[in-house]
Amino acid sequence: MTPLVPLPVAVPITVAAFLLASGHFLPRRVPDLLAMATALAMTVISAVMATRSVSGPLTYWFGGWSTIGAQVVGIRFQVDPFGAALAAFAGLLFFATFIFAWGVFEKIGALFHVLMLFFLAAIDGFVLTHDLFNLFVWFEVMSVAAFSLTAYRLEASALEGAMNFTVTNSLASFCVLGGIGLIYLRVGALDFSALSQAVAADGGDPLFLGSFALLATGFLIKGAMVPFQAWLSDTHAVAPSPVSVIFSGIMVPVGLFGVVRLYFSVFAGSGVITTVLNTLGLWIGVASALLGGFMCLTQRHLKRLLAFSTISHVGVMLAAFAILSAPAQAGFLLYLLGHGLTKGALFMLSGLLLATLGGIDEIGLRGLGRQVWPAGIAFAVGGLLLGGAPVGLMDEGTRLIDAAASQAHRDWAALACLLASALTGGAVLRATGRIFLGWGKVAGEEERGPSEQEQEDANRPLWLLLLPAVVLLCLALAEGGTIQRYARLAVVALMSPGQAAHAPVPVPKPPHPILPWISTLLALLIAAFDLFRDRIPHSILVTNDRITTPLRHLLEPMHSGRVGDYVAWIVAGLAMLAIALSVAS
Amino acid sequence: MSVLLALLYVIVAGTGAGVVFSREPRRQVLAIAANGLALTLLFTALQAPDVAFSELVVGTAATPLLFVVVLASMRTDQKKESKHDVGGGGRPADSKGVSRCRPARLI
Amino acid sequence: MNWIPWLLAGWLFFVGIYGVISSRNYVHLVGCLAVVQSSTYVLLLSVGYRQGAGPPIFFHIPPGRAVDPVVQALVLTDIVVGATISALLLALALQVHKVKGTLDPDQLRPLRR
Amino acid sequence: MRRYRRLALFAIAMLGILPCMIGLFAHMPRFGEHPLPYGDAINLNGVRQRHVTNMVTAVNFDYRGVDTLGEEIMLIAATVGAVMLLRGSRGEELSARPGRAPGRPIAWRSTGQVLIARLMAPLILLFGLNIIIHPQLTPGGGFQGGVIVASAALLIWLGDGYRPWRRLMRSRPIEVAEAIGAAIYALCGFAPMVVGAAFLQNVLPLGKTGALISGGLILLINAGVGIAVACGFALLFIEFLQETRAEEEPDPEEREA
Repeated sequence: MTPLVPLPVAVPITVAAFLLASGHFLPRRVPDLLAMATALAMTVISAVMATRSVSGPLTYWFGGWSTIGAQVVGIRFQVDPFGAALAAFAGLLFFATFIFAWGVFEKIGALFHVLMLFFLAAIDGFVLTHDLFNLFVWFEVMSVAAFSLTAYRLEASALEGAMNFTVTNSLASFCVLGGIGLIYLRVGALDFSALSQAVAADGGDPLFLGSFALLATGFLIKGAMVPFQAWLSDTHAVAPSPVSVIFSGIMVPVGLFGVVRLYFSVFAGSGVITTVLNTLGLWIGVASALLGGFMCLTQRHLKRLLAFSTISHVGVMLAAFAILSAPAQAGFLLYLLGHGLTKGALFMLSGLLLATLGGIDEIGLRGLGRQVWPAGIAFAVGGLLLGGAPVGLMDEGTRLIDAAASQAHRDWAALACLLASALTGGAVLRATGRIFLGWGKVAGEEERGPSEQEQEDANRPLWLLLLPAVVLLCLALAEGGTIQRYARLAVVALMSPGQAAHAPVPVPKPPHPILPWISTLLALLIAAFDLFRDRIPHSILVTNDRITTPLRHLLEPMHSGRVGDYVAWIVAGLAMLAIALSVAS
Repeated sequence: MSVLLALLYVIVAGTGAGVVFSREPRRQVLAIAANGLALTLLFTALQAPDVAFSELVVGTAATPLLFVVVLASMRTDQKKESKHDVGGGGRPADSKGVSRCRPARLI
Repeated sequence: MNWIPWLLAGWLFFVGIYGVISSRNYVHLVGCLAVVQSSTYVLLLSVGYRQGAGPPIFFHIPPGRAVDPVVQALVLTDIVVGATISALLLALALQVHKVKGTLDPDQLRPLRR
Repeated sequence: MRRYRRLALFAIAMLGILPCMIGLFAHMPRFGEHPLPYGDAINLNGVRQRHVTNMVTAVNFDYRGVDTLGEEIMLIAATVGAVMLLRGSRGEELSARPGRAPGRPIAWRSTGQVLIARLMAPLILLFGLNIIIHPQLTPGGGFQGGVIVASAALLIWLGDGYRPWRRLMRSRPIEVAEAIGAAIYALCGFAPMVVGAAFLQNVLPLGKTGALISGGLILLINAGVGIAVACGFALLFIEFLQETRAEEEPDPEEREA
């Protein structure tokens, strides 16, 4: 038992408790520095565990309890390369966010840091644990810390966004707890290994299926997948931008990772569940990718736009997972990392706009971005990366996913994901062109922006705002070869829990190298289409409207901002899963 | 399963529904307390004294108290609200604000 | 008879959700959410129940057959935490009321676009 | 979405869920008659291994101690969030003037009320403390006792009014104490690691079964939880009750009236 394992959870909690106790008495910058140091230390520790666990999982029994007879009575963390990599990534993202948030939350003293450190501890616990109820505990800590961070601005929209977030995600917790109850009823254990043995023995047991339906609903709510996605855009749009960075960069993908972890550690033995994931899961992923991409394009509030693009990209991740083959999971990890870095940077940049220009409305800011042109370059790079440009981690992931998709004869899914990337990339590029270059005048619309005052404190120099975003983008652009190899190693241990990752899974036949270029080109075209409407023949515009208007009328009511609607959709999603599972069995 | 246990389950079903269907918040507070009490009894019958105790202090005391306090402060708040709003157009009618941020035709 | 516990848990879960969906008042909604939550407690404790066994407390009796202490431990902490989450929601509702003067979710609309 | 459409969506979804639920119930084991291996393992060995007689406590603070650490963190995060929200708009200042709904008479406290509250407050406080310190033997513990202790303090408000209560309940020290409660738990986790044991391993002497001082680390952790819960709820009560107060300076127009 290496004593490193409990640290990613225990240290942030301890530091947070210290900050909560002493926050009022410490000099102003101490909480900032302490939080940064903690996040960095956790990154390093997780990275060390990530390399060490390649030769076999690092198991840690809390409280020294393991088993009585054959019955597991304690809680263990079982560190596998996949989970440890996610923990390291979470630490890194928190570190960058603490730099970005330097001095922003002075009004509430150290409370921001306290909640963020709880958040970090929860994410680390969530990805490392090997116990179902413990997974739920960290899931809920994550939620509660996030609830508290959302409503910081106390504006009407922030409060309502936080309300929707809290209600939907509390329901997610209840669903997970219900699922735990059902599986405990059959197995009488909470340790993943015991559960997976039981599931493997009788994969068609309705209790397991019911349990999976509830658990998956819970995690898919957090992962913001169709039809559970509506809370995300409200929440991300109104949360303070440092918090949005964490939400989009790590919290939502980690919610989805909950399904991944549960499937491979517990439910992989059930043929019914495998079938359902392989079909319905794939559809949900593709639907989320396309819906997110389309809605993204219709937004003018920049953070809301980015929020929808998160739905889209997490949808791509779900589609990748639902292919269920090993290379697809490697692609999942790479895509998650690349997306988190890129999206984190983009949220930071929109925070920069909020701080320096005092607005977030794409049309209202038209041309104003010239004052902060370096941010424009970074924005464009982020847009290109989201759009599928053939460079960096996200592209590395996309290629693996595409290859795995065509191997599994799911080329249509890969193509749909390509379209989704092009849509989101196009939307971000359009915003870049409009804000930083002043293109795409929309006469008479400037005044119709969101009326609420949203400015964030501009008490930081521009370079300090820009630096973390640029660093994240550089990381996202990094040559992905080593990480790709690591990801292919990590999936071995992910897919057969408890095993060492001996050799990386082979790379399947790569897709045609022109695909990423098509995606990028498409993104640029979409952006150009919106920016240069006045030069496009009228007949094309009319045709475009004829296609998009019904779609908008169909999709917009789903995101009405009323919590009742969202919950109704959640029940509909649960029904969908339940029906699919009972049909498949 | 004993008759007592079955009866308690049925009572909880009733009180739970009572919470949902008492639409008037002040009446709902009573329903919440009643539901907490019913759950306490059920948990006791399920041989879970610890949980029953927890439910007793939280469900019948702390939570209803918070609800009462919130409702009380909203009532005092309403007074301030109406005072500020004299001639101000009224805040609840903020639906105007919604129409203000009408979408641009971006697609 | 055997269905009663499970039926009740399901009933509380969905009746609470119905309340959330149809609620016209945030304070009422928080109460409904608590009902949904109580359904999970009922489910877990019913799962841990054992016919004719006593509570898992061996102060007066020797250790032996009793109901499941694990689910009780899980539920016990969650009840207290659930109350604080209700408090958080109530605080949100209170602020919404202050800012907007109404509590009807249907009259409020978060930032669109 | 229109209201009726939303309800229709819910109804349709329920039509899908209900048959699945019934199918599920048909396969449920008989109520109260299925094996519970985890619970049995604890019930049969808990007393011998931990020297405590309440198995729920053993699970909470020992076998599954990390879960409870997470739950405590959750509680603190939620209270911090609620406090932040409520304070955000008005700051921390203390005001003694009760807010009043229009047209409501002011009810004065009767002597009897004051007397009962003053008598009951220490009794309930003692009861709460008693609950906090006995989880190793009988039902109770930091979670339940903490709430009771926080409620006991409320009786001062009922009996003597808001200002004496607030004079006693300063939010700053309570916040610090809440954090210390969490820190105790985390440090109890780290301390065993110093001597080479696992995080949260109960390395203290376990004491005699049935005695007040038994269970080793369980007692310390439980005390930490008790402090955190009591202070967390006290903070919630303070901030929520503060909401019922009017602003310190009455508006000029109201003073005229």
